[in-house]
Amino acid sequence: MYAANFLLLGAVLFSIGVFGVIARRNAVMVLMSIELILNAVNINLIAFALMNDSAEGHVFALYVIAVAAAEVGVGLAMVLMIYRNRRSIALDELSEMRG
Amino acid sequence: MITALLAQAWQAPTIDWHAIAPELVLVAGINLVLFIDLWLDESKKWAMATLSGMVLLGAFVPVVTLAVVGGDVRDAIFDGRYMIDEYALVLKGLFLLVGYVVVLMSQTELEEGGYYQGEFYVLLLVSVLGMVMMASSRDLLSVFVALELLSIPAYMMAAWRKRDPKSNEAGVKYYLLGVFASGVLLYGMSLLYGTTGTTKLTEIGAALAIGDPSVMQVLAVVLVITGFAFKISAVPFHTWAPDTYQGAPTPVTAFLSVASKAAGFTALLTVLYLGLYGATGVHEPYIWVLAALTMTIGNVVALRQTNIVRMLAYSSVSQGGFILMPLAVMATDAAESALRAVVIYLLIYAFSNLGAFCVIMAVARKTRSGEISSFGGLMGYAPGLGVLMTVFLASLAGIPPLGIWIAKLQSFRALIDAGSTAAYALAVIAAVNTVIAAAYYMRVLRQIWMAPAPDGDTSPVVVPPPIRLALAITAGGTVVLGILPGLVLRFADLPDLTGALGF
Amino acid sequence: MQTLTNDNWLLTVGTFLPLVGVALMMFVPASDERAHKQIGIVTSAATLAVGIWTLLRFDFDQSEKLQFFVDSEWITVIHSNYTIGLDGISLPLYVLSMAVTLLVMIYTWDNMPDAGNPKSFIMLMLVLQVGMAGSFIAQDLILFFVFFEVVLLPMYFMIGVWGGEDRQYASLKFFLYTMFGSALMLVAFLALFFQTGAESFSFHHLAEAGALIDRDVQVWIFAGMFIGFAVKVPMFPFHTWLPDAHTQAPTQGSVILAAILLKLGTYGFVRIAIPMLPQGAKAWAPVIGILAVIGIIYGALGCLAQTDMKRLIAFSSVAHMGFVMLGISTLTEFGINAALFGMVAHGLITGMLFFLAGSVKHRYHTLEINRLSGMLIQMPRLGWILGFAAMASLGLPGLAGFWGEFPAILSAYNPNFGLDVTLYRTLMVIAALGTVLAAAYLLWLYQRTAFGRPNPEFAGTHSVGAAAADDHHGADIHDVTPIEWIAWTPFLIAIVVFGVYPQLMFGVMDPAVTALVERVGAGIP
Amino acid sequence: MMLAASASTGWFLENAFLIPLIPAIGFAIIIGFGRRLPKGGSEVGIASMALSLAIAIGATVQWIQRVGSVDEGSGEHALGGVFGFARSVFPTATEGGHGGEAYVEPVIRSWTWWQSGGLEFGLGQHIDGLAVMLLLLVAFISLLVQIFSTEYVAGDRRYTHFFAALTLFSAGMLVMVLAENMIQLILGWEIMGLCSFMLIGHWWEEEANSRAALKAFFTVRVGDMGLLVGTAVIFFGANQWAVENGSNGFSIQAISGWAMSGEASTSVLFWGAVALFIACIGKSGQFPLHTWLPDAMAGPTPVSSLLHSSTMVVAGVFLVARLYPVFYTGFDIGGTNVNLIAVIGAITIVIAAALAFVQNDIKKVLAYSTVSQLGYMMLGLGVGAWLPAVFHIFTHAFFKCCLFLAAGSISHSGSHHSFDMKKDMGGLWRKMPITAGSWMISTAALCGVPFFSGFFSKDEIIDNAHNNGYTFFYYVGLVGAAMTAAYMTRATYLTFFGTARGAAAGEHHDEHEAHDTAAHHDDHDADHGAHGADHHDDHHGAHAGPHESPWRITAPLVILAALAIGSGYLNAPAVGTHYFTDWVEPRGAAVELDGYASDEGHSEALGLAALPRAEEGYSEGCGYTDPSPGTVCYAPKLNHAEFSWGKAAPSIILVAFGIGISAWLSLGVFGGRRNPFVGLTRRFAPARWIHTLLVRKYFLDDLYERVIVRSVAHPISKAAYWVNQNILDGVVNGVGKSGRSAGDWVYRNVDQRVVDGAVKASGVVASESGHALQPIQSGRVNQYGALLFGAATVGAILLILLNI
Repeated sequence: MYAANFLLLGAVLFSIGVFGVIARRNAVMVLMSIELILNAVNINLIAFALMNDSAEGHVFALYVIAVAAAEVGVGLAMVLMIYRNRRSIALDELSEMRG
Repeated sequence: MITALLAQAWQAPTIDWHAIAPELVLVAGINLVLFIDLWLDESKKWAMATLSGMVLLGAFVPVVTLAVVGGDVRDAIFDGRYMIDEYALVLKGLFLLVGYVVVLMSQTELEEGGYYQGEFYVLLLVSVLGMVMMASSRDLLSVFVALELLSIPAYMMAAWRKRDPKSNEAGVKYYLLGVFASGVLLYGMSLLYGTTGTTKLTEIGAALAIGDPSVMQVLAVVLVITGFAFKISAVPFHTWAPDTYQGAPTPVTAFLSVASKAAGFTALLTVLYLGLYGATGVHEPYIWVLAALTMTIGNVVALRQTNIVRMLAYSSVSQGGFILMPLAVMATDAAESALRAVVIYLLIYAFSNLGAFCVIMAVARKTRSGEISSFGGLMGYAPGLGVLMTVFLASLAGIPPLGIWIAKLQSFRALIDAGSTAAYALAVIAAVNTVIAAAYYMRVLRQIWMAPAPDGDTSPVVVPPPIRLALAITAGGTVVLGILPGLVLRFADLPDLTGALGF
Repeated sequence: MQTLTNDNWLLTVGTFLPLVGVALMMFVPASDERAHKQIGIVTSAATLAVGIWTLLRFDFDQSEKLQFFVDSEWITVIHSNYTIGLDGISLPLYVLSMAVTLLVMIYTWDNMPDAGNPKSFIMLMLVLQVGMAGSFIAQDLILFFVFFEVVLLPMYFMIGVWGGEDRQYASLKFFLYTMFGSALMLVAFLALFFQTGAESFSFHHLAEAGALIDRDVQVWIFAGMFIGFAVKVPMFPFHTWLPDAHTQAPTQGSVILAAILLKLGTYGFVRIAIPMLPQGAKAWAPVIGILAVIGIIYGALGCLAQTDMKRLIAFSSVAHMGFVMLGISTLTEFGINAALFGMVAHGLITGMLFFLAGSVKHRYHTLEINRLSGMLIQMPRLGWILGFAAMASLGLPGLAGFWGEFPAILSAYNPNFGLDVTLYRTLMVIAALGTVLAAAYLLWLYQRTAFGRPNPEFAGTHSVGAAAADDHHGADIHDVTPIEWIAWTPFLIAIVVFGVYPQLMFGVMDPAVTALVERVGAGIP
Repeated sequence: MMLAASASTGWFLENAFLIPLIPAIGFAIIIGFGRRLPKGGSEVGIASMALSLAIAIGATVQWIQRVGSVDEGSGEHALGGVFGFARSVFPTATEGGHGGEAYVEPVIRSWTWWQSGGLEFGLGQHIDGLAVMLLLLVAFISLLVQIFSTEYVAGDRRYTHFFAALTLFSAGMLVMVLAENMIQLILGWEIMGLCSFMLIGHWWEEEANSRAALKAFFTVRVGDMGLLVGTAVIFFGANQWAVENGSNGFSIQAISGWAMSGEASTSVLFWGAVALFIACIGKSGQFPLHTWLPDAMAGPTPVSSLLHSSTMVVAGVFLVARLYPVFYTGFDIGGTNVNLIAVIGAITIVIAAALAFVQNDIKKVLAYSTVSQLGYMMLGLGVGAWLPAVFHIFTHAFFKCCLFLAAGSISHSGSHHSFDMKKDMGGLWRKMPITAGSWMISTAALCGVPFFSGFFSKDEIIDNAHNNGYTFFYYVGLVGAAMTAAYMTRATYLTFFGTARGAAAGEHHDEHEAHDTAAHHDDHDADHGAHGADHHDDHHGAHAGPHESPWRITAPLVILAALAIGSGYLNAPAVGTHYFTDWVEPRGAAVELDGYASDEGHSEALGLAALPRAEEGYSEGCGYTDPSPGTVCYAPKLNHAEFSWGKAAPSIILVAFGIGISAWLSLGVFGGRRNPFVGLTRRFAPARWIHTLLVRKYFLDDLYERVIVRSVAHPISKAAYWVNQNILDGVVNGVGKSGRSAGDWVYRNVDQRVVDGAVKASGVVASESGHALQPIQSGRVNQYGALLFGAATVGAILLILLNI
């Protein structure tokens, strides 16, 4: 019962994250949205670990947290780089290559 | 639950050091490179390339010894979640070789571009390490970790030309979409884990094989495949690829279009064959559509490109479609030939595509242009490069007796082996697509053979030695594998992976 | 299947020998054009020598058996072997390909196309030769496919680099058409293999197993092969690449294209599609017959519409290959024999016509029929040869062309295996009409170009007292050169010899064809 | 009961294949080395023809012996002249002797030429009376024509080529004549077609000539379609029967046997015969494909004479005669009184004869006369008068050849290379007595004047038509005979009588200069070559006026003129000779089948081992009843009308009438002695209008011409000519033109637009769809993300729906 609620929470978070990725033009906001998605996954994993009574979910979640940290590190570095080159972090300006 | 865990007596697993030697060599090498880079004078940074190359070749040694020793049951290590079977070894060898060629390609590019060298090679090595691990991963978790390990350095490498806005754009797009796709993948994985109660692929497979899949399972399968489809730039998840390929430094593009794609396919293969085979009704149509779309759209858009790298990017998208094609029938009797077809395709495609990028680099050093028209008159002033490019592109177009024909043949073979109507339909679509593909490859060849040199500049092209070596490896591979495909087809006889499934 | 394995090194050597020349040429600088031409001639002469030795060693009493048979491992995983052999069906074409290559090489000696670079040109021709010879000896579907495709690129470059004004378009068209055909053909090959569950891709395995599969399946598989081969032949409506390719190709390219490459398609029908899929062949035969006859009439009408000599000859190929296909579509020994003969005859005759067109172009710098006239006055020998070739082409008895045409028409009267007699008889009459049209366009061409008085714009060298300076056009106009004689005489002799004594070829082919039709018959319930 | 008759044979008969082979080799020698020979190759041509003639004579002699030996062996006196008339349907047919005559086995030899489907097809000889007769005829005429040509085309630029082509032409005809099978027959047939192309277009510098050559070849080729189809039809019809009897369906002997066997399907025979007859129409210039023949006069005169006498145009007649069993049973000639062959023949006779009236070109008169005479031959074959028709080939060859050569002689020495009777001839008989004499003898023969050869052959045809019940055609034949007499008289008058005009009077027309200037503005070589034959002025002085030709021209004329009389007596019932019938006619007697199939294999001489035997009960007759089992017929048994002067009278009278009326008209119209405008007989001159009133008498003549000729003859023949030139020729030209424009249209609209267009369009579609898809690649990350997730969502929803 509880687990189902957690799953719902995960789904909502995931949706919010997806919406953020699609809708936001600000690179940092997009990064944050992705974090939301990853956390939704984490919630799912933990919830399932509870439901299934296995440790794998926990381990998985830990890995996800670690990886997410690394990803955000890289991501922020990139955002900084863009900012340095363009003085802007609006993503829709990043469309030099197309077609 | 945790108490239960603790209650288990801690028992140190017996580790087969030989089996994981390639990874260990790589890890050691990465550290070595990192360490030496700190102490190396700027003027001697070229040595980093050599060193990295040696690390990759060093890691190749245990792959070979493992293959030679063979026979041993090595799937026991890590509880069957990390296996060293022939399938893994073949792909490990592929990744290491591709890594080596990319190192050769990068050397001059980095030196002349004045980019950071030491760091680049470290990242490259790390990414290769991720791929090498991917080949052995048999668990959702290890697949995920390997995937991130190979991806994150790649994001950075794509943006390596720091001051070039195109490179920035390439890196950011790749990064954002990559991470987003990872999120989707992970969400799917979490659902998969939740509905089957395990992350071990074989167990997932066993669980899925029982009865019809639930809604959540369907969703999980779709999301997981979507995540990998991004990695292999299948349409409609390919959008990042052209932009990134065009913006990234050429060696990185080559790396992404070959190694990264191959790694994505490796993951997809493993997951499909071990985990999702039971959900035939879900992944077969999905992959069928993806394959058809990928090859068709990749091709028709490639027809319109004027930039050669971008054209090759789309070409690589469409090649992805061909590689994907046999997987649409993997749940039938043709499972084995489908698996073989994908592996063969990945192997041979690596040679031809890398070779094409090598030529592009060599020519671009002179012309300073990425336009197809800059290849005009190449046969006149650099016949060697012209012939090589002809060989690579003809191979990509699937013309015997050059490399990829046998791969394409295998793909068709798998489809027709399956024999269903859907399979035949896909085969016909693919047949038509080979023609469209030929059209744009021929466009480049036309420039090379038939057009005059732009601005009448017919000074010879200087090809630096590392690229010469890279060209020799790729051209040799393309031609030899085309004429004697038996050399690699043997590797694709993969009883370990499929044997586990009872195919 | 019975095979003879004596001298089995011969075919491999004969097929791959040109590659030795290619390898040699790689080490000779491109500037030494003479050396390249020499290597080219020597290599192809050596190849032909092997071919002639093959001819001598061939056991003509057992021409229905595969001789010089080799069956060694190649791609074991996919059950494809290096299986090669030669029987009466392939022998003439195999040797013809070698002979034509040599003569074309000789012709190249002082007729290098304008784009220059004999090194690449000759290397490509040698590679082409490997593909052509290989296609005729392959006895394994995959091996055949590989050789079949090998010819693609060299031809593409020959047309595209050394061709005429519109060469890039023409070459691409050629390439894509053929590519399209062969892609579907490959699908069909694989389908055949899997549907039959044959032991290997070897022809005889497939022929044994192919007959056993379901009729509907055969029909579908045949459709795939049909497209692949029909494009190559080319049959209406897949022919549109041909006039462009022929017209734009350099003379050498046109000759090889006409003499050998087109034959790969018809050969494929005879060797692969029909024996392996008897019921499919029977189902498709009327379609092939109808398209063939449409091709005959259509090609002839196309010829009548042309103003360019070379294009006219190109269109005539469509018509002539129509006769070949008509013969094949009857599924009779008679028809298939005629088709095989027609393949060789068309190769010789149309090859010769393309040589002539090339030489005319070389001299007049134009092939506009309206501007050419009085060739017989300016170049009597060349004019005579043109007349001879035209007569041969319109199927004059006593010359080779007749034996491809007449028996093909004849065979349509009584098609085999219960094919619709009324339909075929109608086709026969229409095809006979095609012979009249053939006479019309060829004689029209000949009358316009060879008869009459030379166009004043080309009369330069002959007008007494006219300053050479004001008419430089005429300066190039001279009669047949020694090199041309060397290159052409074998063609002319062969046209006469095969025309006068067709048994030379029929005798070789007939037992093989009879055996083939018997096999087909066994496969049709 | 017949005993086995021993048929004698001999070296010449067995090696008759040498007859065409020698000229063929001669051709190769002339082509290869002719230019280097002292006489430019003509000596080779003549020598080869002479050698052929020698062998042909030998073969003839031996054939006659063979016939004799068979007849002796069969206990019959072959020359007894009693013929079996098996059917009493026709009142004039009488039941003949009971013995009949044994079939004379032809001398057949064959060598493997090609094989297909396990059958071997031969190349060989089929020597019977017909073949022997034509071999002799062709070799003889060819030889004479070649001798004539050495003078006539002396100095021609392509002298060597001319002889090469002539020699090959004869070889082609000879190959056809002794063809053992249909393929060989086609071979000879087409070689002739090729050579006619080369010869008619010999002076190809003029476009008219090359067009005529093209037209000839093409028109004949239209007919050849029928030959191909007919051969195919007959082959498959006969093959089974033939194979059972040890041969194949191409063998002429086998086809004959099959056609007479009664096992042949009637429809196969009928359609086969129709198809083959179409070929004959084209080749033998029958209506409606005769238009090429007059145009073919563009060739040098010796060519015309060769083509129109013994070769080329008689090939069609020969084909019908050769495969007579097929036509006989196919058209049921014995059982009806109208059939295609007879109809076409009859139309041709009348049409062509009418056309001959309005020609001013002497060669065209002869050309139309040839067409008309060919019509007679066809008519003869069509009404079952095989022998008279073949005999007409024989006699016609001599007198027609003679006429052409005479015309050539006139143009050569009398009219300064003009063939225009009205402009450049007249009164030549004094200047050229030998030419005139031989011309007139031949004309008499052609007209069918009694005791000249044509009478014996033509009258027999007409007589037999009546005898066999083809009454209508009998009348057509009579009318034709009168017309022939009339137009030939007109031509004779214009040429040899009346006043000398134009060149014949020694004038040198400006028109000729104009005609030749085309040649002059070119370089010397070409000019001399192209018109050398017409212009060797040096040869007979500076227009010394008409004079007799040198011996190389007159000798052939004299010989031919002699034969134009003499040849008829080989088979002149009026004087009781019937050698020709005995020697040439195949006998419609049944033969035991075993005799046909040779155990020795096909390459052996079939006829030599076989002993033909006539069967009991033959009197029922081949062609009337099927041969009894185990026997075979190779020829139908035909009726022969018995000659009587009474029956010949109508035709004699009509001929006389034709000659008379024509002579009278000609004298009046062209030759009025009191006419002061003799020099202006070119009636189109406006001068005539001024002087009309002065010349009352001529006005009357003119009236005659207008009233009779113009209102009767002219409208008809003009109309015919108009039809000919505009409709028939128009059809031929129109077919050519519409073929071209159809080709044009198809090429432009179908090929380039539809077929090619579809391909191009698919390329454009691919490329454009690529273009259309490019906006998806907007470059914006968010949209990419949306696409990624959107696609995954759609996929997920669809798959969930699919799976749940």
